[in-house]
Amino acid sequence: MTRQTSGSPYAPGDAADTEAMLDAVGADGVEDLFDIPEPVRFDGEFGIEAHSERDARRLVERTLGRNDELTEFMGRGHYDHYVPALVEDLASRQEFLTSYTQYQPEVAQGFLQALFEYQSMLVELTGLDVANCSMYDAATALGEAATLSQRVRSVSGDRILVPDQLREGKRDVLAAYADGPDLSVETYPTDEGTVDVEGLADALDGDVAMVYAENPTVSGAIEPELGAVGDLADERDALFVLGSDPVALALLERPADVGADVVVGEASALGAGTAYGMGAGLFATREAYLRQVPGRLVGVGEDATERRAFTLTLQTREQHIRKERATSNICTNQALLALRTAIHVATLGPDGLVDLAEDCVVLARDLAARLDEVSGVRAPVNDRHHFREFQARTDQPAAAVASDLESAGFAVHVVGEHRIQVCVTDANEPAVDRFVDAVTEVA
Amino acid sequence: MTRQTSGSPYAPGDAADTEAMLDAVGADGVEDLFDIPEPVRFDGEFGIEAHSERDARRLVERTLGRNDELTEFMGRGHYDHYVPALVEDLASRQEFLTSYTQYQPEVAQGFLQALFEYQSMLVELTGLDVANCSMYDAATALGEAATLSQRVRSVSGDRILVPDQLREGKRDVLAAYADGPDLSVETYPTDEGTVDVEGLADALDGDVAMVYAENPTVSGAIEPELGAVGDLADERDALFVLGSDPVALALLERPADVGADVVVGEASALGAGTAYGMGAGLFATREAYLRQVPGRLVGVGEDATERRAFTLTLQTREQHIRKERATSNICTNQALLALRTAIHVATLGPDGLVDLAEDCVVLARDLAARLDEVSGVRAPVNDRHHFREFQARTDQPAAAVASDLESAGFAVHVVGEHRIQVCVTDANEPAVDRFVDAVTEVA
Amino acid sequence: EYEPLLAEKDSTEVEIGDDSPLPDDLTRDSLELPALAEPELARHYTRLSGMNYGVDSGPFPLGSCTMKYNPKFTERAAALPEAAVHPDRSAASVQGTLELQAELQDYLGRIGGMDAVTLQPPAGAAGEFTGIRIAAAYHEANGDDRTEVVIPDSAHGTNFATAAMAGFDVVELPSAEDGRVDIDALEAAVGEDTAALMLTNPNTLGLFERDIERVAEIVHDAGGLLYYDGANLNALLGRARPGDMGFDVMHYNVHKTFATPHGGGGPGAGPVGVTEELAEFLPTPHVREQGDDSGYERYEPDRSIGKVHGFSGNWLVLVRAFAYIARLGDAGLADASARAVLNANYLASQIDYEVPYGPFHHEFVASAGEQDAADAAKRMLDYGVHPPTTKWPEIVDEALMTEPTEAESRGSLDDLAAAFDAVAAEDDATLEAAPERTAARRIDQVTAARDPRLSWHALED
Amino acid sequence: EYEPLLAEKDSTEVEIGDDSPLPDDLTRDSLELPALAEPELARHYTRLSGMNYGVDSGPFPLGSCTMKYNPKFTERAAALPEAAVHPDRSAASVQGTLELQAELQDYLGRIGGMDAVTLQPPAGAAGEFTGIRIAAAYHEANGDDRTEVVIPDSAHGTNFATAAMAGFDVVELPSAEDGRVDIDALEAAVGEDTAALMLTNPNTLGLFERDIERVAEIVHDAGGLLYYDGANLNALLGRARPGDMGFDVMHYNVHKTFATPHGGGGPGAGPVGVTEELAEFLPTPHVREQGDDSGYERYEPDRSIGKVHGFSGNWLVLVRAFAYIARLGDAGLADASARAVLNANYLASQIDYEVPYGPFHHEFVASAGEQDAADAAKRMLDYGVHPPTTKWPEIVDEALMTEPTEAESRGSLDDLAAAFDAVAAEDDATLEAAPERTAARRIDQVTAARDPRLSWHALED
Repeated sequence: MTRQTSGSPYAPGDAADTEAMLDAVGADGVEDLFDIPEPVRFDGEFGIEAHSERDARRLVERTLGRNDELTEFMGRGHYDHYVPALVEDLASRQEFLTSYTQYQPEVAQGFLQALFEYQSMLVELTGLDVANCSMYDAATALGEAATLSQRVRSVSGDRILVPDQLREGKRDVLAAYADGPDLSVETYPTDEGTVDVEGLADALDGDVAMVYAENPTVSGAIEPELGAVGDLADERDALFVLGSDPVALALLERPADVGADVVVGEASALGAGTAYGMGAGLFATREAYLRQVPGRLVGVGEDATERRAFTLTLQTREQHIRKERATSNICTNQALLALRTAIHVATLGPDGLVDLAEDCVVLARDLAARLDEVSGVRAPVNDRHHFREFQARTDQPAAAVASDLESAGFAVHVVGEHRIQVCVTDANEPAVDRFVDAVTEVA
Repeated sequence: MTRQTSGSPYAPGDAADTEAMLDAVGADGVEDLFDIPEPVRFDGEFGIEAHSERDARRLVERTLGRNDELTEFMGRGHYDHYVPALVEDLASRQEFLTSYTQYQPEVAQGFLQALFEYQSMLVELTGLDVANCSMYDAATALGEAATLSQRVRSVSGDRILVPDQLREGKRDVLAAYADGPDLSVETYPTDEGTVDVEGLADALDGDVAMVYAENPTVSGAIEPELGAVGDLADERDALFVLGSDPVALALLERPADVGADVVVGEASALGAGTAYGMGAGLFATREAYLRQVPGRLVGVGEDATERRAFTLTLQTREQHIRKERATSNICTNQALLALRTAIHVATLGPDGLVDLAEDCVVLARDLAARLDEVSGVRAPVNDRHHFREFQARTDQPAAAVASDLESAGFAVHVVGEHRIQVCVTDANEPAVDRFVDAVTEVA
Repeated sequence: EYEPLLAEKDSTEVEIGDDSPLPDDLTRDSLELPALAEPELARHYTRLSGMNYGVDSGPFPLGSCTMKYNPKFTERAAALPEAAVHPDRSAASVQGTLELQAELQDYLGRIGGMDAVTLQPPAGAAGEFTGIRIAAAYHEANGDDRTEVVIPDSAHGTNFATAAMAGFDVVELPSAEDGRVDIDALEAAVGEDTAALMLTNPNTLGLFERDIERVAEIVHDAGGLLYYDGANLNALLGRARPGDMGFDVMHYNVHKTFATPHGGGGPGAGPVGVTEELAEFLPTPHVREQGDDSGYERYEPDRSIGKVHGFSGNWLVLVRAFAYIARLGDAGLADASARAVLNANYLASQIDYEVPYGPFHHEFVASAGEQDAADAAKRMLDYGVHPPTTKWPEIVDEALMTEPTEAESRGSLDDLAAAFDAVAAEDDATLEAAPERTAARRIDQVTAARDPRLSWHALED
Repeated sequence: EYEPLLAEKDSTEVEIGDDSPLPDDLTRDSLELPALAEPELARHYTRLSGMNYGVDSGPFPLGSCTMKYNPKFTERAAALPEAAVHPDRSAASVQGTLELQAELQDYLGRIGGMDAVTLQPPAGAAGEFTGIRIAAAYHEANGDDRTEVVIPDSAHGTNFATAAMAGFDVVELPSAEDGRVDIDALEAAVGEDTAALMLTNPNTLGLFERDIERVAEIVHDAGGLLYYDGANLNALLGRARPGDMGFDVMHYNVHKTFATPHGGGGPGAGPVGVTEELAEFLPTPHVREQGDDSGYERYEPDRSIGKVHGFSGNWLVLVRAFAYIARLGDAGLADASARAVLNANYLASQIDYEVPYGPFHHEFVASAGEQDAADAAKRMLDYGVHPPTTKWPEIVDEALMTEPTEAESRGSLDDLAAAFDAVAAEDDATLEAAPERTAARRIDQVTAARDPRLSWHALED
């Protein structure tokens, strides 16, 4: 029912318009305009059915509706914090949502200023000098950091050191980026979920171009000796790249203070919510490496009336100018998510952001303590302070525990044969009591 | 958890601002500014708990979540048509959503033009000369029509004639509006769900100020002799007020062609969807009654540069100027819903709107035919063409049938001991098969 | 800036054809409307929005209209699919809706000091109509024939129109020298014909009626009821309650007090609170929790005045109001009033125009003095802010009725004061030529009214 | 128009205090950020949005960037809570997501004539990286050491950068006289070192590579693979498919072809399609329907190149693309291309600037002739439209690369043509002074780059 669509509902004009336009062009029919040799003409059909708007929505809704409704206690690099409605409302304005990259800054001052503010927030959070206006995600930001290390380090070294517990998604992406410039990705040991500093020292030599660490780590542990890691990297002239996110950065040691040269991570821990892994890569570094930074940068300039104005800058680093000598092939990034992150940070303010970060510590600590009291569970596994998440040992096989929890309506990570990982934030905190009950039931 | 709010999160400024402002005002504290005598000071507490944004949303969501999820086959004056996403998107822009009545037209041209376009659409749909830019709903529009009939009819008559099947909500509201000017609301008979023309003729005399009919009627029937009703009203110099809605108006007889003096109804049958009865009253009439119209009117004028511009006009009819001699006390109306109706009409276009209206006939006819085949059900009860909805006779008590249908996930109206009413539109059409199965099961 | 009308972009007539599912005599012949594709409509309305000023565009200090910030999250709450049920659903199947209604009734009762609240009136004026009809029903039930409603001259126009619509004669009460109710005049005006006194407190000058207890006594002694116009309630939250002041009936303006959007003119909502004595007159259906833990029910109060809306009013607006109240709680609501009053006092202290009456609360009425207030307002538009309400109340010459609300920052108030002062220093010629920087220049409303053209059809001639 | 920075409105430093749940040595000392209330933020970003041009603001004819209308309903589809699950959820618990992924893979395969499609690449350039890595893995699996990627000089900059990032040497191919691939030059360039040829078809001049079969033959005969840059696929829907032309690998730009919003720079998505022979190299995890009716599963293809995104790419963008494709279906997609091509041809026929090459499809490259194309573009801003892409491709002097898309009406194209022609008639001084009617006047990018100030901290000095 309802009006059937024979053409695109998003192409204006009626038959009379088409006629008049064909006349102007001097063609008999639209098909005449296609200069396609017969052998490669497509005469078939895709076999894709058209739908009314209502039905297209229903199709998506019904299909996705086949997902189980679970309350997620999951993290490991993709985090859920409550996103204030203001973020959605403002970022959805068409002037932001449907705009293109700011190649004509005179009609893009709004987005440019917002991205400049985003960069500024990350500069404050990291303590570093510059931040770009986003990479695809934390993993690709890490990959870009590895190629940066090749460009900025005079050492001939081609070894990249990462923690042995690195999330495999990041490891694989890093490997892809490392492949072109022939870097070798190697691991160093961890202990209780954080860097084994002595193990790292043993692995570090003059061939190392870059050392990567995270705070908090993928297991949720907070690094107790980050300064020592920075010192080690500095001693061997390796680039020290630190992974984190805007919530953790608000509370934990400031990267600049522990010697970080680059900070990467998920900016979209704020502003996006759960999105099946969609995020926005944070990338900040020292001024010294500015001209080697990948991705877009917004800077301040002046317009013809000498008023302050914003513009994309240092574009000679980029692919559309420098082609094969660009710092990266990145073009489209995650600008809209950067905008959302900025609005979320602004909505929280410094007090709210620090409060949220402190909640991440307290919630994880308290939940671990409660799970530790459950018979058959020990938590946290690592003797560390935690941020948002922690690992727990289960007497029963972890896969069975996770599966039973799914039946009870909860999702957790399985990270070892008898180990699960649990993440708690302001988003799932209201379900903590029910979660503890469920774990008690199934463990 | 998360930041606790001690004051209003929507009042900017910190303690330093407050201090400075108090200084400027010359007060020691904010409480000093309240000039309230001690005996009427309120020193208690409301006992209303504050919530974080997240928790306030959850509170509403959880509470409303206690509603049963039923697929509604309901109408009787409140209709559900699929609302294109464009409507929501555009009407939600803050420039529309958060603006005030257009008392400063120079900064309200956008809304004024949209309302002017809304008025124009209703003029086209009704064939009458003028439409206002909304009343609260169909019922209050009917009430206003009754008071209008007193102002524009020279007759001394104080009788208002309405069909005996008039929905009680409308009847009660009409009675409230009729009470002040001492009008007497009386009914005339109906037959097969439409006007019993002879019965109406018998009831009509020189004391009748207004005759009200609907097309389609509350039972979903399409009036076969509307012209005769108009003629009767005209003969007795009674105002002929017709109830309808924008979808029905796109297809059914044009009110101007059957002699209607006023058209009232639910404009929000387009643009709003189901909203627990929230709607927007349609009000259109002849030019002759222009200066007696209740509510706001947008007109075209010129600005100082002689360019076309829009403005609220004929405001001397209104309460803020005319006070107790105003045509109505209405001030706030349903402007945003009028905007939504206009966008919805524009999105459909004339083809789409007529298609939708034709669907309303076909869907009702087909569903009635299918229900008629169900043992224990006869449909439609009335030997009429129907629009969107129809009544069905059930051998079992209607209340029991409706209750069983609720258990099966469907909601219908109970309109008699053995009579239900069923409404079908593009919105619930995908559920028709399941609905027929359910009726077959329970009837 | 100029955007053609939809009909100027395209106007297409379709015939109601032979393939219609209805016989010819039941249908119209044709329908002519614009036929534009979605991208064109998106641009049309986006451009129109660019020619409209909203609360997020800048300050909107319309006295007594109270345009405060509308929290975005309340839009999400109102958009929940669970909110969008049919009003005829069985009570058993919409317990969530009924519970939220009952909770909101309770919230509003606490805030106003009222015993029972109906959510049905779809706007403030409809609330007045409801309240005055309740007063009428009350007197009628007492066998008391009362024909007059007393209203101060400074009251909102709706008060007068409402009383008239409900069939009462209006008795207008002049203000005293200090801008408040003239007690002597009140005593003279009130008598056995008095059905009710309608009062706003603080009044439209922002002044608290200090003699409110005496006012109540006079009206009650005469057998009348006291009606509270809730337009200015945002001044008093947590400081005073109409119920405690002796009011018998009141309406709440949810957009003014509880931050629901005004939508360019509505929808609004005007819940009405009453004392226990008047509860039996409330509109039907009313909602209450059943005594026996069996959920919520709709019922018709014993002596209900019937209905003022075809269904249950503007429910989705009320959902937003509920969400706002739940967000703020006691402390937030009290803070909102405190900041609203502080902002008004601060702004008044920063402008050059004279502010004749005081001490005021959430709003003040400045006088444009020798200037024409309407012209001054037009000029303010050129400074990028929305002007105050003008030329009303009449008790102040060339009134600029100003209410900044709690949602303005000190910086924003300073900007607003700068705009006031810039205009105050300008000459009449400049003001008369204003506005110059808006989408449309000064619009000639007199001519527009003389030859009303109210649809695009009227432009074709 | 001017809006202060957030930090200029307020900058508040909070100490990480003694009440922190962490020991001192694990925390930073303090954090300084703007602390503004929601109403202030709403105004800030609303005002910023007013200084930004989107597709609903007017035409956006950026050649090869393809800014077409973004249907609003796709936003609703992507906002469904069911779309927002964690990527680590068990396959059994997210069957809906996997099914939608599998359906979209299938849709894209049909549209491109490809046998298998990965949704993982988060943007077009990432799609290129994925495709070139697949080519590399394919050759490596064949024991074939190939070090070069051949790219026409008119190709997008990303092609060059991608090949370099993947460790290949770039061989740049000059265009022939007619703006297409120079077959002789191609034969000379291709050899045993050739891993792949990257090609856009129609190319950036909007010209269909008529010799595509010969091109494919040359590359394949040399043992290389043919990579299709999907930037211009919107020109061909339903008329020709990369797979049928002999391409082995391709990426799709979902914002260019399937109307997903560009978001001021992203997120995008760059799904990659491959022939059956290359399917085993696709990134992990890949999604497929299990044979035995037991739903959908994630799996790692046998010789997977690994990953190009930490999780599964920009899923919510892909949901929009799915919704768009399902809305249009075969006929709608074919119509979109037809109207895109007609619009480009019509616009080209209406402007005074010369259009040197043809026949073109969805875009054309006009020449500003004696004018500076960048200056001409700035001047177009003054006529309220967004200018085309400028000064590229270099094969056309002072190029104005123009792509109106199917979403513009004839009226809008006429307006655009009028803007072109107005600018074409103006002198250099006028162009150099442009724009004059925008939020900011001409911005000096050279100076901005010379002394980069990239955060508000840098402004304090």
